[in-house]
Amino acid sequence: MKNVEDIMNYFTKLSTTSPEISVAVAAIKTLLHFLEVNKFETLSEMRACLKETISVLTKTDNSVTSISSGCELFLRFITLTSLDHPNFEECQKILVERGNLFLRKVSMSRQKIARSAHQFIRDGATILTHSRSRVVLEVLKEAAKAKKRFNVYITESLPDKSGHQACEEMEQLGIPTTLVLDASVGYVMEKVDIVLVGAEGVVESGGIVNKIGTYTMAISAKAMNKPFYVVAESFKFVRLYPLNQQDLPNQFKYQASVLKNSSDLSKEHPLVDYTPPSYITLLFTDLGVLTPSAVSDELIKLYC
Amino acid sequence: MYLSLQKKLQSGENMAAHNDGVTASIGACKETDKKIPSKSKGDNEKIQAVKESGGKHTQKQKKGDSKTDKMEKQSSDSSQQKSKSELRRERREKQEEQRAIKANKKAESEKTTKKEPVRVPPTMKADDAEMQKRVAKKLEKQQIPQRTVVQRKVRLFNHLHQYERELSLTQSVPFSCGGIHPAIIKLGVQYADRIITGSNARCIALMLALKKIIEDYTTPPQKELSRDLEAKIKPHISFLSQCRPMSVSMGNAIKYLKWHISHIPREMSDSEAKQQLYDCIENFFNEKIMLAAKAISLLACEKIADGDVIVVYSCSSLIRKVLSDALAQGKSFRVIVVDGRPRLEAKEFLRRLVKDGIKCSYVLINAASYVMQEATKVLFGAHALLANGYVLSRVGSSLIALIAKSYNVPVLVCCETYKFCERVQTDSFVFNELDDPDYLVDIGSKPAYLCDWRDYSSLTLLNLIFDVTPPELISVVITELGLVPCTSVPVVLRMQQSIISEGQS
Amino acid sequence: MMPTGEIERKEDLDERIESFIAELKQGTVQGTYNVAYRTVSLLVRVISQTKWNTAKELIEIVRREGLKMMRAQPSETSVGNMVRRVLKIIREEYASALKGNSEEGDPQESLHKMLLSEGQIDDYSQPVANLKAAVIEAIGEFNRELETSGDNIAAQALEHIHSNEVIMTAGKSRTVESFLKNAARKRKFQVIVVESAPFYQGQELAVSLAKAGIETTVINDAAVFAIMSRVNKVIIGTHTVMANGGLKAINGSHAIALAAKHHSVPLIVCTAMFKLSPQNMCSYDADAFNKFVSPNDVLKFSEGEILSKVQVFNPVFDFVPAELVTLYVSNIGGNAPSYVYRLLSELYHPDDHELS
Amino acid sequence: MAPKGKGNRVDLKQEDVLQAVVIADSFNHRFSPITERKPRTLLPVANVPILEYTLEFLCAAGVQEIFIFCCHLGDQVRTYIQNSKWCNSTSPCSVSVVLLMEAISMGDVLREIDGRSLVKSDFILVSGDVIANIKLDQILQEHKRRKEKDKSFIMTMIMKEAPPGHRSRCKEEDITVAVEKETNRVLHYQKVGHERKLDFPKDVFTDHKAVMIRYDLLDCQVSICSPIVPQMFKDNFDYLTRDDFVRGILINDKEVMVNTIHVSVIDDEYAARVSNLNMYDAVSRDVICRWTYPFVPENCTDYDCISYGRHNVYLSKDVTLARGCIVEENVVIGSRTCLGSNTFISQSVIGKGCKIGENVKITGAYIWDNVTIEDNCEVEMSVLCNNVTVYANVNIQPGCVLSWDVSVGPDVKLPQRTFLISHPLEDEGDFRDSFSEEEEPKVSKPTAEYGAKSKAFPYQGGANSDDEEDLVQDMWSLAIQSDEDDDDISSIASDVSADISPSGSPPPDDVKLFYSEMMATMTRAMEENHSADNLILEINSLKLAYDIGFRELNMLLIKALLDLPFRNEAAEEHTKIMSVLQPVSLQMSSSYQIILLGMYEKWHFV
Repeated sequence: MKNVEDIMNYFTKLSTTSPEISVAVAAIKTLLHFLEVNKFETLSEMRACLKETISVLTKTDNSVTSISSGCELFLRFITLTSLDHPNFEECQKILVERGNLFLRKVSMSRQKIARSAHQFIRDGATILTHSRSRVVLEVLKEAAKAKKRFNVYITESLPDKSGHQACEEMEQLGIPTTLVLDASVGYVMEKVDIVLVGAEGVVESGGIVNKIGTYTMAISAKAMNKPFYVVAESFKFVRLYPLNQQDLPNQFKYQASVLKNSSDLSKEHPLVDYTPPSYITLLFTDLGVLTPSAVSDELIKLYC
Repeated sequence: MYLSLQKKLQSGENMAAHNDGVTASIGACKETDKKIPSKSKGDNEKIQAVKESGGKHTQKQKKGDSKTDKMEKQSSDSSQQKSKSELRRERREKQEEQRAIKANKKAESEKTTKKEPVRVPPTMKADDAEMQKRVAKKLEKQQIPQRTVVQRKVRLFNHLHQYERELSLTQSVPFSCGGIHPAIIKLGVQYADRIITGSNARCIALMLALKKIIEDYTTPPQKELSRDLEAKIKPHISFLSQCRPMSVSMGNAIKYLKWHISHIPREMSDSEAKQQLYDCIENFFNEKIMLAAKAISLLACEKIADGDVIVVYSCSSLIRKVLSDALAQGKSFRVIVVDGRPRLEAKEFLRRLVKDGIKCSYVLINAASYVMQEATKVLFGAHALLANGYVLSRVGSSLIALIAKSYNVPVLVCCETYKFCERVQTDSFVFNELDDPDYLVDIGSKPAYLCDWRDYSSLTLLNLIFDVTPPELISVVITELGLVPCTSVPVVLRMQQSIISEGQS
Repeated sequence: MMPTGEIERKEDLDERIESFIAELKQGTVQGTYNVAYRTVSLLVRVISQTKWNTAKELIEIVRREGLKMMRAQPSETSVGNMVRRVLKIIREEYASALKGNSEEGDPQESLHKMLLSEGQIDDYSQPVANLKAAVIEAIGEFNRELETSGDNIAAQALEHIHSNEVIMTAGKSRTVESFLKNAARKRKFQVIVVESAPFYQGQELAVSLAKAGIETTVINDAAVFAIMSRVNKVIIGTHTVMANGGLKAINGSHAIALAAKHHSVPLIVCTAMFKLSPQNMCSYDADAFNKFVSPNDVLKFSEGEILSKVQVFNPVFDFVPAELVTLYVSNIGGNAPSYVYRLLSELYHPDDHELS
Repeated sequence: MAPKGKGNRVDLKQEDVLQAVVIADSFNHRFSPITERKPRTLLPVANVPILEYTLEFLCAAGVQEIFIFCCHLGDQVRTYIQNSKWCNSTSPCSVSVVLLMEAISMGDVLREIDGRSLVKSDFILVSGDVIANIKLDQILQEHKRRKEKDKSFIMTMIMKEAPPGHRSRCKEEDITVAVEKETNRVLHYQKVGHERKLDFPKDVFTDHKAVMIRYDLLDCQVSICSPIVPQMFKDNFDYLTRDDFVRGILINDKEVMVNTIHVSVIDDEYAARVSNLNMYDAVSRDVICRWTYPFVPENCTDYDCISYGRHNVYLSKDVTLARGCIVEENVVIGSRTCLGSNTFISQSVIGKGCKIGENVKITGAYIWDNVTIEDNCEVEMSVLCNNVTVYANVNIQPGCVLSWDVSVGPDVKLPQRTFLISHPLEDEGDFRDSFSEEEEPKVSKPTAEYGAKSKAFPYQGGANSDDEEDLVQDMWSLAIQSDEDDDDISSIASDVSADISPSGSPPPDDVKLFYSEMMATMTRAMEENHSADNLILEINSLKLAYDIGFRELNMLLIKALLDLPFRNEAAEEHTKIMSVLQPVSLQMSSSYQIILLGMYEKWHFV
């Protein structure tokens, strides 16, 4: 299945059939699948193919940040494990099974995070969160399971109003949740004990790239000395060092479709923003509870 | 303030005075080697104030003077019609600082130079030997005992008086009828031993004592009450400030009284005059303190909501009134009383609050940041509000305000306007009051580590009384005039003064 | 059926542990250093006096006994730290005995590892020859490190204190005391000590500094803000350093730290490595963060009626968030608070962070 | 069994083992009906048996051998101890329980001790319901030192400072003691009870210089006795309680063998006795407010770990709090307890495994284990023993006691101070009525009145109690009105306005005249150095002339003396004044003279 459609189909199938897995994982799965079904003669050839597949994936209208982070990781994975085996068949096989192993680890990461993170939620706490993040939900679920009584403010987070969905999900978990306007972040902040957000990507600076509005939230949290916690699986670590919003690559900020057919981007709404590390108290990852500076440490270990 | 300064600079004959002012202020700045510009500004304001107070009692028929600059000038040259006694005293003081004065000076310039020591109050120039000699002389002349200065001073505060604890101040008070009035002696002792504390209480006590003096006063033949009485009062005041440096409230009260004394017409009979003075003391007491307190507590209660957790620090009669009134209005709230060593005034405060039936918790200031996170408001009284918006208050208030800020809890300061003053101050060093260091030694039942601290030459104990809280830590100042940001203190001051002048004319 | 000698030793051991626990509960053990030291020596006994075959068993035993001690006084974090540290040592020794090479490699989770999917050793069940000796020997080394930590820190004093500085400190930390005295041998500076009621260790410190000829001024806790504007450096000790770089220090430190921040005065914290705790306690209300002793020091019991109406609190510790700390001076040098996590990963094995 | 805990507590080791005797029985029925099922020492304070505190305290104080004497339901105590940590190998001190079923007073116990000759050296005598955190070691040393000094010294009583009106002072334990100031030797010891009048033997004051009469002490029934004490009990059989003993010793004081008792007053530490229900309340509060640190809930109970939260809230790990249930302050909640939603709890202790329904309001209540309270109940300042069931919509008024297994409700309201038991009262009212807490009309109420599903019978104690009212009053510490004078502005003002001169109101005219005259004479006398008696004569004549009463005369004299120095210049004159006037004052009645001199001195050093 060299051709683009199949890949796209497989990918979309994944993300539709199992919505609970994050886009990045889906991407990785796709790539792995791609490896399984295809035959390659040389490593370089395989790389080339993968590269183009990735470019295809990034064309989809999902959050490019996570996809690219996932793929990035996968490539790195290949380079690291590319063992000079006489026949390439073997090598490929090994790759595949290693890959599955990796996926298995990844799939556990969310529970791991939840376990380490929920200790930060006190009984009777008030939490502010932004948009919809599967990990955040996981954490809250864990906390609720631990008989903690807390309530949540969640922003509806335009444009896709993902907050509404998240709000319902939490209500189902029996967590009293209040939906607030994106604009009312400053207003609710003084009632809030901690701010807890997910992330689409964690960048090398230790900052995060996340749904638009996160930055605002971080700033107002800082202004009122409220802890600002980020929950993110480690496969969301991106090799990227944005200096400011403007420095953030466009394919991160806008959907592929928009990029394609809009003439003037300044008229378009960006979908993500960049939150510098100075605003982040801690990141809860499956590698443990990290300070922003620890993140870059991780990435250095990985890529250098 | 700046504006008025400019005016003064233009007003020719005050030039000299002004310059002196600057030099003096710079002299003052030497000891606290910082912020010369801001300080000198402050000092100039002080000059202005002093000149006015000087001006006021020297001129008689000029009604409605006070701080407006035009009046200034008239006031200064009004020193021709001065009673002999006045002049004589001046001359004596003049001789004391002969070298300071050019031979040929006009009366007003003399007057200004005479005021020179007062520009930077001597209480803040304890490290200036000459100045101290002068003060000493003056005290002798007024037959006022002087306190023995502590032998080991805290370096940072050399410019302030640091006294030894004495079992009796009045021991050396001469028993001549000309000496200090017993009421004042008693008061002085009560000040020195901190039997009467809190700027309100001190001020009231002072007023009552002065009343007593006035009662027992009879104008000597061929003298005027308006002059002589004031002269009589002077030594008493300096005695009191020997016992304990005067609070701003007292200063203002005295200023107020003096002004009234000096405006008693010549022809008025003693009894009438006294009656008038009683009345104006009464007024001051009622309007400036009692009514003000009422007004403030009205305003403050509006700010207290149900379910509030209010942190209060140290002891303030005003705050107590506010809280008990709020309770009377059926507000349901909780109070956390924070206390600071060594005097633990708040313990008494706590007792009173509990007696009023308010639900209280009690912690020491170290635990402030523990309790602050459940707090919703911080409330404390002030010793004085300075013209640059800083709040002079019991030491520790600033710390509380700071912690409150870090948990973004609003800080409300309650303060009657008669505690506003023209002085400016940006740190707690320039002007402050040092309490007896030995209070730090006593740590209850535990074995006192510091009991023999005097044996270690390199060990000093510092027991501050006040500190200043920068305006950015304070959300609002509640005065009887309403809620004001502390930056608008000068405005209030100006307004008040104009009111006074209207009131008197 | 154990031989009687076994039983004897067992009982003796249990007794020691029990009494240590009792002392912890009554808070009679003075100073974190002593707590740490005694914990380690007890653990050594545990290792030497109990019966075990494999590292796995040993780890189990140590963990069990350790937990007992930790439960006694949860606020004494250094107990836990020491237990973890000993566990780590055991693991290392085991690994080295197994692999032959001394370093086990960084045990921390990392993306890198996840990718390479190379797990570190996780079964400790193979029997290893003379592990006991090795472990005890290693712990002995560690003990020496403990003993010298104070001096190591003091040795760095001159790097941080220059002449004619005005330095503020609070409470009485042995580390800080020796730090200042060490500096005083070379340089002349002035120390302002906050008395830190209601325990007044500050006064104690002041006296000892004055005896050492350092120009010392004692102030009461309320005067911190007033004085701060004249202070060049704040140097305090601490009770625990949290994983996120925060501090658990003597009551009142938070206020001092805030004041220092407000006047932008650097806040230097002297701490030995054994005070680093992998726990992330990030608020006063976290369980077992703080210790509350009898309110008697704050308000005398003989005060009478008002007691029944008033709540009096007497917390021992204060939480200082990481952002208020400028620098940690530990026995291995100075570190920024943001680097604490790294030190932790070197000190403890990730599996030991949660012992229970 | 040999005393354990060698190695570890060498520091505390005296030349021989330190022993303690715990009297685990109060020999009264303060707590009946509760104590009919369980001895008092095993009743829970903050979910921990009282005895546990006592033992912890002793063990912390370095005691190595503890004897617990118990009679009433003693076997329970024994079983408890056997299953407690005190009996397993690691316990730091050896605890042995001695059953004395026949004992009816503390005296018997001590005789028994003597009989078995259990104690070898000085031992600590504690009653089994003491909760304390005293550091005994320095008191012990003091005791030893004293003993070396005088052989006759036999006992140190430990008392706590607690001024009148203090929460943890209980009425019938009220005492006054007269102690010698510097030695702290007890000269007189008397229970105040309720009589208004106290009498002290004269010799208390005559024989000793500097005697303090203290009413601000709380006898916490902890005392260090020398081994002869038991013997003395044996010698005279009329000693029933320790108080008898003390009194006896003090009376015997004048006889041949002079034994002395000393008191050591603790200030920092805490100590109190759970002697009756109101003390139970007070002590529980103190424990919850951590006065007894380190013996606080989360420290005392090992192995079910309790977390301490703001406002003295102690929650066991596995407590279930429904959403919206408020746990306000000073609350202890035992493990496995569930609280329904919108339930409000404050100032209370709730035991293990309780079920509290919804919209329940519990304030100041002591609820023991496995209690069930259904929805919409209200419990105020009451004690609910184990396994009590309160059905829906029951309102329990202050001062109630629901003994074991009682169940009440639904839909009833228990009036104040109802005492209920689960089984009809069988008659063994031996000496209960003479002690018991409560007075109920002796009519037995039909059980129906306590609700349809109820299993409850009124408990009738004898109607003895002296002033039940205020007992119950402060039993539940209702409305203590603090009455101390506070000087706010007004009062300051007033006292400022008061003049320095001793006479407040202006005296009538001729008095004024007299005064000025006298003043003149005295000044003259001084200037011209008249002899004193001349002066006296003159003043007397003046006195007659203006016919001034003696009192005024003295008053005016004093005033004059005080004014005099104002009127003349040099300071060194007072001595002279004194010298001149001494005789004058002599001529006054002694009391006035004292005042005069006193005032003179005082004023001199103002």
